[in-house]
Amino acid sequence: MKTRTLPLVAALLLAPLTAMAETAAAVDKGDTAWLLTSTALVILMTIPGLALFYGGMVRSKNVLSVLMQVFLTFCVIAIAWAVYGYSLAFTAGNAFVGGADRLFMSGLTVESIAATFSKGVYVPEMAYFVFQLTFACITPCLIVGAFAERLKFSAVLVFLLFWFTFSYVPVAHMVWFWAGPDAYTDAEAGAAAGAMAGFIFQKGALDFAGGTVVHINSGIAGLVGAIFAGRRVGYGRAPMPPHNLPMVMIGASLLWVGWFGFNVGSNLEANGLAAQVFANTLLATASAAVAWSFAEWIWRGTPTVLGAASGAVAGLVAITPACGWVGPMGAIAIGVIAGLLCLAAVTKLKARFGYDDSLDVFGVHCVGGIVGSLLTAVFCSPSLGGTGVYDYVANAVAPYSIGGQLVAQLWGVGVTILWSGAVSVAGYALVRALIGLRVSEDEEREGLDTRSHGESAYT
Amino acid sequence: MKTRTLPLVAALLLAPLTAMAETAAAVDKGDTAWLLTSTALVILMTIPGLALFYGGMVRSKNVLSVLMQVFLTFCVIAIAWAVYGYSLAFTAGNAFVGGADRLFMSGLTVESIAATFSKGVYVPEMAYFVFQLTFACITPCLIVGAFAERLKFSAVLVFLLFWFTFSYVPVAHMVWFWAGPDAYTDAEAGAAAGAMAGFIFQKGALDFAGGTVVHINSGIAGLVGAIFAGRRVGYGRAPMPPHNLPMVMIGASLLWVGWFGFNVGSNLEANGLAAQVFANTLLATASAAVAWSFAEWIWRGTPTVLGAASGAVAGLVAITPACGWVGPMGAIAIGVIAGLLCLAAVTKLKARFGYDDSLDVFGVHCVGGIVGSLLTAVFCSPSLGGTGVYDYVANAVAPYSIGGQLVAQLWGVGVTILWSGAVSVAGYALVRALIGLRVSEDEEREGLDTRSHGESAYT
Amino acid sequence: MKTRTLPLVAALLLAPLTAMAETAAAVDKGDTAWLLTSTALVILMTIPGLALFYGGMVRSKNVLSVLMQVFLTFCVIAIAWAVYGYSLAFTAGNAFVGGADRLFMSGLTVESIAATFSKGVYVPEMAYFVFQLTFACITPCLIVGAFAERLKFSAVLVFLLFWFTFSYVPVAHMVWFWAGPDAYTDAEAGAAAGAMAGFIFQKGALDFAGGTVVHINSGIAGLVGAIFAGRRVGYGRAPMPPHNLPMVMIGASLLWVGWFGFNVGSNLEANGLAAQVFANTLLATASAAVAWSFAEWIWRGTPTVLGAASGAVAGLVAITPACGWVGPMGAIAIGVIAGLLCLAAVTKLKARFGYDDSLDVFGVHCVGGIVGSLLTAVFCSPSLGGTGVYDYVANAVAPYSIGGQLVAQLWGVGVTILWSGAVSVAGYALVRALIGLRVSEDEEREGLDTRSHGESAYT
Amino acid sequence: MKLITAIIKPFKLDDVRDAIGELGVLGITVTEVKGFGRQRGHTELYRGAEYVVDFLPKVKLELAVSDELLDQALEAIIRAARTGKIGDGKIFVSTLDDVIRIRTGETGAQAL
Amino acid sequence: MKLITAIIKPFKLDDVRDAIGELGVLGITVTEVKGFGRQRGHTELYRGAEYVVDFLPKVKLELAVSDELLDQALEAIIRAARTGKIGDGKIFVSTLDDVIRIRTGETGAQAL
Amino acid sequence: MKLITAIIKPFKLDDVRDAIGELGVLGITVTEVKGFGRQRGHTELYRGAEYVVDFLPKVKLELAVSDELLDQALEAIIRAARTGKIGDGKIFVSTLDDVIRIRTGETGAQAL
Ligand SMILES: Nc1ncnc2c1ncn2[C@@H]1O[C@H](COP(=O)(O)OP(=O)(O)O)[C@@H](O)[C@H]1O
Ligand SMILES: Nc1ncnc2c1ncn2[C@@H]1O[C@H](COP(=O)(O)OP(=O)(O)O)[C@@H](O)[C@H]1O
Ligand SMILES: Nc1ncnc2c1ncn2[C@@H]1O[C@H](COP(=O)(O)OP(=O)(O)O)[C@@H](O)[C@H]1O
Repeated sequence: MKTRTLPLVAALLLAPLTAMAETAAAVDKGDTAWLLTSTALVILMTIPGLALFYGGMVRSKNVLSVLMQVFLTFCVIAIAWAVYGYSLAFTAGNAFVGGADRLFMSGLTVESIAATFSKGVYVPEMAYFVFQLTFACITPCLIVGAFAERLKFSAVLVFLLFWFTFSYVPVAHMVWFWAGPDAYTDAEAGAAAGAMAGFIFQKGALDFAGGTVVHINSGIAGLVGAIFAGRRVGYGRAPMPPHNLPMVMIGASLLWVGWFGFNVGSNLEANGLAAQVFANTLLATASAAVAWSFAEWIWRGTPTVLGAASGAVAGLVAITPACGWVGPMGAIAIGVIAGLLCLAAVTKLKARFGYDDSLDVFGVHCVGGIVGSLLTAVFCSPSLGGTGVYDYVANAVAPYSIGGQLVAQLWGVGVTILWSGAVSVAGYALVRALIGLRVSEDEEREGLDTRSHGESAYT
Repeated sequence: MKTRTLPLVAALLLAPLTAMAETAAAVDKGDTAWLLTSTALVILMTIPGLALFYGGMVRSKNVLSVLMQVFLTFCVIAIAWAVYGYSLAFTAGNAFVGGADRLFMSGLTVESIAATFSKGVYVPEMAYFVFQLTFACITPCLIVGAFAERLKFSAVLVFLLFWFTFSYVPVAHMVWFWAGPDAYTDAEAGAAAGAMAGFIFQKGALDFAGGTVVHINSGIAGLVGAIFAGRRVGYGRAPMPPHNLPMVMIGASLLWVGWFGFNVGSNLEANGLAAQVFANTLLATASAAVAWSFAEWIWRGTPTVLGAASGAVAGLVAITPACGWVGPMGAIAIGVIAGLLCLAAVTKLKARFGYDDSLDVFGVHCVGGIVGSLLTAVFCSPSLGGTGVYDYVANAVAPYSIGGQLVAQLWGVGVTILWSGAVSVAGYALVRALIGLRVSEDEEREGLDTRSHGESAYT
Repeated sequence: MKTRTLPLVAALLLAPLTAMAETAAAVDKGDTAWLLTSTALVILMTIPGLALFYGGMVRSKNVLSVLMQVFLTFCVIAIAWAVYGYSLAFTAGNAFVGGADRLFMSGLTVESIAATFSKGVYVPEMAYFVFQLTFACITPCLIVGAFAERLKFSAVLVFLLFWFTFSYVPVAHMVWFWAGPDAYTDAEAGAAAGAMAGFIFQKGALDFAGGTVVHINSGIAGLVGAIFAGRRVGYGRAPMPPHNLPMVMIGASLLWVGWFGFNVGSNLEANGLAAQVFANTLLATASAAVAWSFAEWIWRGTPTVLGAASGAVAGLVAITPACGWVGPMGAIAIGVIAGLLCLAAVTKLKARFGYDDSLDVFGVHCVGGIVGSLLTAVFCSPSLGGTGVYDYVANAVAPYSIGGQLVAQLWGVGVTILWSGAVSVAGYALVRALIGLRVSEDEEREGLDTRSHGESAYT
Repeated sequence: MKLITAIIKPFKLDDVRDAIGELGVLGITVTEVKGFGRQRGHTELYRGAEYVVDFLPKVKLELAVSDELLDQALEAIIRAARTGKIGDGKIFVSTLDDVIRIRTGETGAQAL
Repeated sequence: MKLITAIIKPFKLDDVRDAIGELGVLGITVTEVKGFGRQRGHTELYRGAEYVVDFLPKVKLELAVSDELLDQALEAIIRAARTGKIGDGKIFVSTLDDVIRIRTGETGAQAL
Repeated sequence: MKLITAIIKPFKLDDVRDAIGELGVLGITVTEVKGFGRQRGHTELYRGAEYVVDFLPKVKLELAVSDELLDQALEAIIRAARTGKIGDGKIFVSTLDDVIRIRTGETGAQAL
């Protein structure tokens, strides 16, 4: 989308995302049904999905601490989203952050409607609000894996709320906020609409369901966290195998199932494209799981369950930004590449630099997110089975250049890395100064469950 | 809704709930899709959700007995619902129980349709039947937690079938049976329609998704059961910690996810209000989980996983009657209040009176249900962000009085407590006389799994 | 459906399943929403559902091997389905196998549409593709249970890919491929359309959601596999109890929940019939669980959790072919009969013949599938509350004969048994010759997890 | 010094611990074990397969005591663990050559 | 009286129990243990991390026998537990000062 | 021959194994146990119910050694297992009448 300037007045007249003027008839109950279903699926993906995926990977003395961190973070961020997150992310403001229109959800009623990606098609804004809430909630939860098994519970909550406010919300605004397709009536209006969109959106970066906003964003915060937190006591000497691999497998499976809500719901409509997003999400994941575990089989002698699960998640991450723009064969290619590269990141990169990213948040989410974001530019190309990019002014698919799109994607990746990295450094430093990051060595040895939460997982 | 008398003939002419005369065109596939999805979600909430939530909380020697009680109760009640439950609850009869029109589901075909809460909008009656079936099934299952770890399996099944027949079915009829919105064509017709509704409905009590029918109803039956059954051997002396807290957490999460079917499905339509019910359900739950675990943190020193999970369930219970009438900020308030009050009930009240409600069915479901039912009257008020109550005759929101509504709610709460209490006393006494309630002390010590079911949970 | 010949040219002119000519307006978003939801549910049913159901039943030293076999088979078959499976199963070819039109999903775009069972009603073909993919994926996974705890991982993957290609794909084509209802404009066109349908479809056999294609098909492959693989070391002497029955119960519950996607999704539309399929699936399952566990109670002294779970699965299997043709009371009858017969198969038949079908794939899926397929003919009868068979030429329900339909059903059952049996024998023999089927006795004793996958499930 | 090894019913653990605690014995080591003896187990049924489970869950206590405390300790254990029903368990007494407290290196009765 | 402590391969448990059952020994106490010895373990791989697991699952049997039964019991255990492969395990024999049956208070050989 | 039974903190297991491995001791048997002693446990809270958990996870090592190796082995264990904090654990030494290797039937010091 090109960006030109337009009198501010006109820009403000465009009803960003919500258009009360439209009649409710523009809302199809089939879309609403799918959006609500998708929202429930994203919740399933977080609790219990992500919680189990992470919980199974830690030692049994820390499983409750991980479950608790994921569960309560989800709850706290949900409230923060209702109070200010949604407003700052999804109402008009500047290119970096939204406005105050929806603070405390004011003005958001059962009648409010939000734009989709098709002209004249709307969904209830309340459904959009709650769907986006689940994205806002899962993203900080992802970070938990990086510093698992050693942080104070209070430090985790405070940091994640800080990071949500200063990194998630603005990045979501930068990548996803736009005026909606109906604003693109002609070239001039399109330019005006473009100018009020988020910064990364304006650069033309594509991110269908959160490769940058969710995965790179949280992956970097994880890496910074792993470094700030330091290694776990005994790391590299004592074995730290997953305490319950079936739990990891349940978690990975629920992540997969829930991810259909995540990716397909992001289409906002229940149409043919939704089905294609579904197929892409399935095929990329399957390919990545096969790639990771077969690579292990060849190089290490056995295909592991943890590898298959990790590969699946890597594939899910990588297809996330791409899923609405690529064809199924492109999705398979993305899955294979992401599976192999994330495996390399998790084994080689981590060993090389010696940081203790407990559950490989960086290696899977950040690396997978970058791989997916860049490959989006490649396989989006109609020449490679992709959809190309739709020009809402011309009402047709625009001419496509892989190189040009790659530059746009690099903007998205780069800005997200820098922004989240900076916010994370500030956040961890602050929390370390205020509360302290780590529990005592004694507590770490005994396990966080009994000491931080006063409970034992299994009796 | 006001209640006036009307010649019985006219009342019978009104097609209660189902209106064959309407054309099938009034059925939107989006609504049907959402209703089917919701139904599947409520099942997920029961099996495995509730089964795991309860199963994880008992000792490992009794986990199978709890799973089995939930699973088979679900199955038995499903059949009873098809044979007579649905007919007695959801066809026209008197103010306390329905009629025989749908015994063995007779006359219920793929063409039958059922009213929603919007005029002229219908859903397939078969979908309504099966959605309501899941409510009928989960409610008796909830009671299982109160007398867990000590009852004979046969006693459990027989009591719950008895209680379903004489408490669930009539209370559902009293609270939810009405003629549907299309019957309210003018004041007179509205009065006639009102007169054929259930007793509590006629009192004007609001219960969107089952605060009275499901939670108070089962909570009282649980309390009576805990008292009738007596305490578990060793109660108060031997530790009885949950044997598997991750299982509790999975259960609580699936309860939450499934509850979106429960509450949002109760809207019967996939529209903006459905989305608001969704948001309310999410926000109240998150707030209650935060409230409960932070209160523990402050008062007891550590925030526990069991506390967060319990808080979430308390929030879910409390928002259930309110979810379609309150705004999101009201939902947050309800969640916080319910979280704190249920915590108090579970710790103080139980200790005070010394009954052994094994898994706190009374403390969470009955107390949470009462809190939610009464707060519905408060936050339903348009002045507090609620929707008010719609007047189908005037086709507009009616003037609202918190005090007036509170009286109506008290009718709902009071009648349910008395009715379910009485039926429960009768039921337990009967079963005790016929079969005996408790297993032998030896069996209780060894565990119900090996002795009542001939199996061990883990090997 | 009667079958007459028609010039081949005309047959090819009929657009099989997909009809580009139709306008997109024929696609209802409510149907699409439900189809996507159903697809996600079938995935949930497989991973983690089936994986847990099976994983919980094996000994703890082999749980990962079972999870891995299910997970990776799912992934591999998904890719095979995209590459060639869908094309060979669901495009026009001959009566036994489809054509090459959709190899690598060529020509399958977001615009492509597929027929439903109602004239003029279409769904996005991409949604149909991915829904059918999940059927293709779960079916080979079912077989895993028959030879669990003893096969080489490579042997499992290679055999299942072989079997998928030569048994699943052609049987799916034979049973389900047809020209869609719009082809049946008049008697002659109907005959032409009939002639291009799959072989078993032409015989008039009814299989709503996969009694033959999925369950008999995989059940036979399981039996042959159990015989080829031979018994586990220590079978019959050493106890081999399920290592984690709560896991089995979670699995069974998720199978049940997911099965609503399987059966109801097969209706392709979110209408009243979908709701009836839902009710049937629920009631048959509940009845079968009650029947199995009460039979155990009477004959063995205790109702078991494994029995209730097994009964539920038996009921699900048996209602699968019938669910769209029978009434709810017929569904209950089918459930009871299937529960009892599968129990007999699993206890008596297996003991009698001494094969080691580890997790009773034959006893539950094949026997349940046969029972369901034959009873479909009985309870489909309008005189027994069934729907009868719709005649798309007459646009009315055709006269119904139980005997005639029974013959058709026997064709379906018989051909599937023979076909899958033959392919299985060939496949196992081939794999045994190429790779060898079993792991070493030492590895089997130690457990497949550590040796084949280099991991321990629990630490 | 003597080592007392007692195999008892699991639900008696707390009672026994309290009983010996009163004697001033400060340490016990507890192991979950399975016992096979006169007490009959139960039958488990998994689909067609029936297994007789005759290994029953028991708890094994080990406590090292000085020779003087031996009799009192034995008595206390017997009193607390007895239900009078079959399966109450056994106590084995054996002689320890030495006891060492790792933290301090103390040996003999000092280390108890 | 003697206490026989045998560390054996888990899958041999049933055979050993049957073998000593034939001698009329009525009680055994079984513990799941991990053994470290000449028998090599395996390598486990979790993403990047490789662990050598050389603690192998073993089963520890304890049975108290009268002096007369000792040799027969040892022979029976050896016969039933031997596979001839490394890792078959060890038997330790030690002396018991006393045995007490909790239920009855009987001591010595009576209590076995 | 002597049987050394050491109750140690779980996270010290690898260190102790390495320390005795260096002495050429080739076998150890390890059991997960719960220990009750001077070291205080923690409190657990489940809704209204508060439990004091004073059984702490410990690891029990058993190793049979020849009389000559006894002192060295004890020293090695103490060195590796000591943290100096309460709860480090105890070592018990007792006499073995005999040791048998099941695989070969060897007895006595040969069998170690
Ligand atoms: N000879 C023995 N050696 C080792 N353990 C024994 C012996 N006899 C009994 N036990 C242990 O004591 C437990 C109780 O023994 P049992 O014969 O069932 O009843 P009782 O103690 O009343 O005689 C057994 O389960 C077993 O663990
Ligand atoms: N000296 C020892 N002290 C205690 N346990 C031992 C000793 N040596 C061996 N074991 C136990 O015996 C098991 C088998 O010993 P191992 O050396 O593997 O084979 P083998 O018994 O054939 O010599 C070990 O796993 C360990 O549990
Ligand atoms: N008399 C005893 N008999 C058996 N085990 C003991 C005895 N005393 C201590 N233990 C074991 O040693 C462990 C450590 O003892 P504890 O008193 O906590 O600290 P310390 O070893 O520093 O004195 C205990 O948890 C228990 O398992």
